[in-house]
Amino acid sequence: MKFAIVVFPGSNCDHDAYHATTAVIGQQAEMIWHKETDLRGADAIILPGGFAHGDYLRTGAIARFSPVMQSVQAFADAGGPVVGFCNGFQILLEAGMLEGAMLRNRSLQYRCEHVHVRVERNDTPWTGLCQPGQVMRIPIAHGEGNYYAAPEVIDRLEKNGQVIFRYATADGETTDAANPNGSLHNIAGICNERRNVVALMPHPERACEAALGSADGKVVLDSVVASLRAGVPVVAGR
Amino acid sequence: MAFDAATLDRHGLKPDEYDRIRVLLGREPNLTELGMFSVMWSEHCSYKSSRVHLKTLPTTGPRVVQGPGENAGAVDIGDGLAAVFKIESHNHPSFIEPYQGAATGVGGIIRDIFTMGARPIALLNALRFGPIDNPQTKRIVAGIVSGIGGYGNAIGIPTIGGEVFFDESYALNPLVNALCLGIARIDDIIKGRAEGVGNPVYYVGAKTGRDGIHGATMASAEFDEASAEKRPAVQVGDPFMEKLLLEACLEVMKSDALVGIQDMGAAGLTCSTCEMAARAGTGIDFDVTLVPRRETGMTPYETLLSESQERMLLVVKLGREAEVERVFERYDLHAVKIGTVTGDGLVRVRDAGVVVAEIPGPALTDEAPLYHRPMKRPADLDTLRTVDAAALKPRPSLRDAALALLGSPTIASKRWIYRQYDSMVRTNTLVPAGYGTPVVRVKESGKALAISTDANGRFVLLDPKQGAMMAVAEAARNVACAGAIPIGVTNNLNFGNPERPEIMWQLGQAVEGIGEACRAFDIPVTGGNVSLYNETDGRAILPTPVIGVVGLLDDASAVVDRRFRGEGRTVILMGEQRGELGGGEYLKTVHGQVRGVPPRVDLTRELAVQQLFPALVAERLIESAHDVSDGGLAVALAECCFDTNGIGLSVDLAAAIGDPWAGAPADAVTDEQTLFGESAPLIVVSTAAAQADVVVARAVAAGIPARVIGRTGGSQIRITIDGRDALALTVAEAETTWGTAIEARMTSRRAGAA
Amino acid sequence: MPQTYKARVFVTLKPSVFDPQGHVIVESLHSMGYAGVADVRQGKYFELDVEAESADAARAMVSDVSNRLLANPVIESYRVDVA
Amino acid sequence: MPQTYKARVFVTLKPSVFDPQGHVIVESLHSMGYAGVADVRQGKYFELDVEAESADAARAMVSDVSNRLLANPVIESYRVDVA
Ligand SMILES: Nc1ncnc2c1ncn2[C@@H]1O[C@H](COP(=O)(O)OP(=O)(O)O)[C@@H](O)[C@H]1O
Ligand SMILES: [Mg+2]
Repeated sequence: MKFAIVVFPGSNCDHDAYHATTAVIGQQAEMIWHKETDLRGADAIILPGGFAHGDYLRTGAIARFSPVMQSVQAFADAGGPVVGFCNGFQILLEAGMLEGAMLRNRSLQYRCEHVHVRVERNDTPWTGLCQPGQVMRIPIAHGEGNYYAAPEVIDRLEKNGQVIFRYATADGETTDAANPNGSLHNIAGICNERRNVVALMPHPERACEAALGSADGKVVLDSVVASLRAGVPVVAGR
Repeated sequence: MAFDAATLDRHGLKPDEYDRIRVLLGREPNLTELGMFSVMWSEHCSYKSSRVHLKTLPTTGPRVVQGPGENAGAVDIGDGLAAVFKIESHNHPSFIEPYQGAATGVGGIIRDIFTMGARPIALLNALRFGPIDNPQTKRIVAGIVSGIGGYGNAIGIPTIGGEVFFDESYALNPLVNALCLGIARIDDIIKGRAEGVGNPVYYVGAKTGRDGIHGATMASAEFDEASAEKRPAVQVGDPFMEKLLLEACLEVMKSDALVGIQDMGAAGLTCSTCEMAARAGTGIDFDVTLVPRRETGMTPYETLLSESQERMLLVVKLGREAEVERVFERYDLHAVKIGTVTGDGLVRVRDAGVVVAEIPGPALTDEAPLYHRPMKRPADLDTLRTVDAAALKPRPSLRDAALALLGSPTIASKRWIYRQYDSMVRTNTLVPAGYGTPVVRVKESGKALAISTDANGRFVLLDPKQGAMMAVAEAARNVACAGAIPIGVTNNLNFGNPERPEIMWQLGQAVEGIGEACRAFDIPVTGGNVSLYNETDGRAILPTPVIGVVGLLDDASAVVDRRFRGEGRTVILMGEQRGELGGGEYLKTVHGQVRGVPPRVDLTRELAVQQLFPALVAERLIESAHDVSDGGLAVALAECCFDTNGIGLSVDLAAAIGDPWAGAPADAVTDEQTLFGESAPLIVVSTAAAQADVVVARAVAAGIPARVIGRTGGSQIRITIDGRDALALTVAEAETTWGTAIEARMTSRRAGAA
Repeated sequence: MPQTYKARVFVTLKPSVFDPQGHVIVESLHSMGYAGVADVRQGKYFELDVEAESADAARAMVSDVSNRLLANPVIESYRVDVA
Repeated sequence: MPQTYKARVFVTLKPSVFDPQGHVIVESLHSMGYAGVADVRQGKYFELDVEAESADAARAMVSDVSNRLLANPVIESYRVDVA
């Protein structure tokens, strides 16, 4: 199967996503420049991490106006699996494809370190191979990952099971000390109502090989491959 | 037009230098030309005080692809690839505006690397600050660290390591030395040469503003009260622009339409045009009105001297312009033709067609003044080299001393710093910051590169030659401990005012020491940087020659770091504890003294270590390795237990073999010497019990004393000396002290924020 | 005839949204001894030069720009001043 | 009797200092079709609640705070409004 990795000016984890999808899990991947609209027949889309447009003004704010985002939106509307890692999450929020917004980390500092993330739901194409409650050790690397949404939105996300990942201890407890940035309800990742668009601040694509300190994140990419093989709604991106 | 003394002074030019300009030109310069000479002949650009010394460094070797003289050095790492690396200082700007000063320093060194056609894959930073409890220092630390992160994180190059050292002498003159490492295909390496008469000269990147005018001359003038006045507009970094330039330039370099390229750093357009022309023996004729400018009314003088960031100068093959322009357009960058390569060897500057400056390129570069400055051994050095016995009392308990050392900011964990850096982007980081010598893999070849920066300014103060040799030895040893063979050296010489003979002596001695060590180890120096006039109101910083060593691992899957891997492993100590405390962290932290004779360098044994360790690691005979440095053997042993989920150790040490140090009871080698002595090389190794004998035998055969000293396990760091109890700490208390010392000080309420 | 107008846009977090920056500023001001500062909220401030047919047209354009780009309506509100 | 005053602080980059953010905002506004926007400079905006004996005392305190913490005097200037 084929991944489309969207490259915005200032994206910098595009290579990481490419390496993880191709060299590590043996699939195909295409880099799609943000001015293009042709997704080249991709089966799944990754919005990678980085600093699109420098993250100037607000993280993800300018990227949502890129031509490629219309294709991403159409692909998602047709049920195709889309994932955002870190900056990709911020872009999906700004684009309104996911609900909420990011504030500065409560420490006011950029943080890069391994954290523990509990997988809440496996009923998305990106978490299908996870056990609910499974704890992954994967890195974060961001300055604005403090997830916020209005109380009624949070309630709805919780009620619908749209909270997919939460910061937790190694034992899976969602304590405040395990929350690296102040996110409400320890939220590390969410999905849309249809559940095909998933995003998280941590970087599973950086945790796909033991040599890099953890291979826990690989299950996210493996899941979407399995889900597409199982024939859950397949959309050919164009 | 002749210039008065005040004008010359403002340009940092001495009267005899002015005379030299007139001779070189055969006439009086105009003001624009004077400005160009002033920046190019500044210490920063011309190396006029240090060049005679730098020439003595070994720069050749079978692996050298590019030695000093280009934008960065390069060494062959096999498979048609080269490691391209260089270190650069941004000390003065980082004091004036810590965030932007440090950020633009990082931006500058990254440009030097990709200018060579290399993809940057790692950053390191060597930092020096005043005492961390001082509120002003805290602001400087916070600003510099977030500036380094702000730039590196955004551009997407991992910051994988570095070093931090605290000393009073850096309080008003912090050091920020940034090192960048990149990978290039050897055949694709590009030089900063303006070849080919008639080829067009292009400008691309950020517009030119009035920022940083006279930055290069400022970087070469001592700080004083008056510098607050002449404070130039601060340069602001734009990592987004640089990311676009990086990607676009690497793409342009794939075609052969590009002839030469250079970034505009210090001395901006002046430096890039004259250096590119002089290297190729050509000239460049260009018009400042074609240069994209941010502000209106900029004069040629300002345009030529501006140090606006994120700008590149390119020479393109005639007829291939459209191809190059198209690549830049894709990134919304507009490459603009500003001039042409000429055959007359002149840098000719026009303002709307009218010639406003005309200088032979070499007059600005090769013909810059060269000084054999007088050198003199400081009169007080002999006093400094003795330890004041009276001041060594009272001696705290070994336990209190050990905890004081673990909590000393120079030794303590730098986690508060490096967790603000993205250390993992590009997914090559095998050993990240904090676990010892950082290592990145080279995906293209399955190999890996280890890299370390080191310099102990106290050692250099007390013995500049030995101290500099030790810096080379330590950096090379660090790299070897990870399993890598040292293959290249870069260096950043940070010293005080070279017009003072004592400072010049330090510099001369240090360069001698670097040369001697590099020759002994057969590692070429491929580049570096010199930062002088690091003084505030006549007080110099500790002489600080920062040494960066790059090492090559043939197998990226066999790498070790400092951490114990499990319980029940055998702990081996290699080397000899001679109990040298002079200039060390024990005397400084516990007794407030910077005194004594620093540890002696044993070049033969260091070389043996550099040869042995890569083999031990490649053969998977050892599980961890950590060399003794600041704080001595006890600190190194403790550090092997940190970040392991609390694996302890129990070891028995032989008492140090050295002479009793001054001030100690005359009848004994003291336990302080055994525990806190910083003799080198001294390396703590852990291995599976079954392999211990082989490892010891291999070391001994290589001429390195080695013996089993104990085992890993338990929750304590238990050290006995010749069977006597000496030190027992729980790993938890030691690790908490070490782990929180910097964070606690930086987050104490007075730190300031926003 | 189009004219150049100076516009200012003030973007602030909505009152219901916690402001981590303002929070840290208050804390450090208190520790610096400024007990009198009860609350701080940090926002963004933009100065725009716009060409438009009239002040009203300029205001309309700047509001549009603020709505679409300068502010994120999920967490922020904005105010426009045209001189 | 101390009273509560509302203060606003506008922090802007000094005119000679390059503003990369403003630059990128202008470029993206142009690509969004807002050709009329000639220039954007981004700054910071703070709202403070301060307790002071008088408006003048409040202004003095806020200026002090701006100088020491809210603005970086090396590259930024600020303006204080007290209501
Ligand atoms: N400024 C810094 N930035 C990033 N990492 C740092 C910095 N300073 C120190 N480190 C990391 O902290 C660890 C300890 O540093 P140091 O004590 O100097 O190591 P060593 O004693 O092995 O030379 C190393 O992994 C180093 O790379
Ligand atoms: Mg060290």
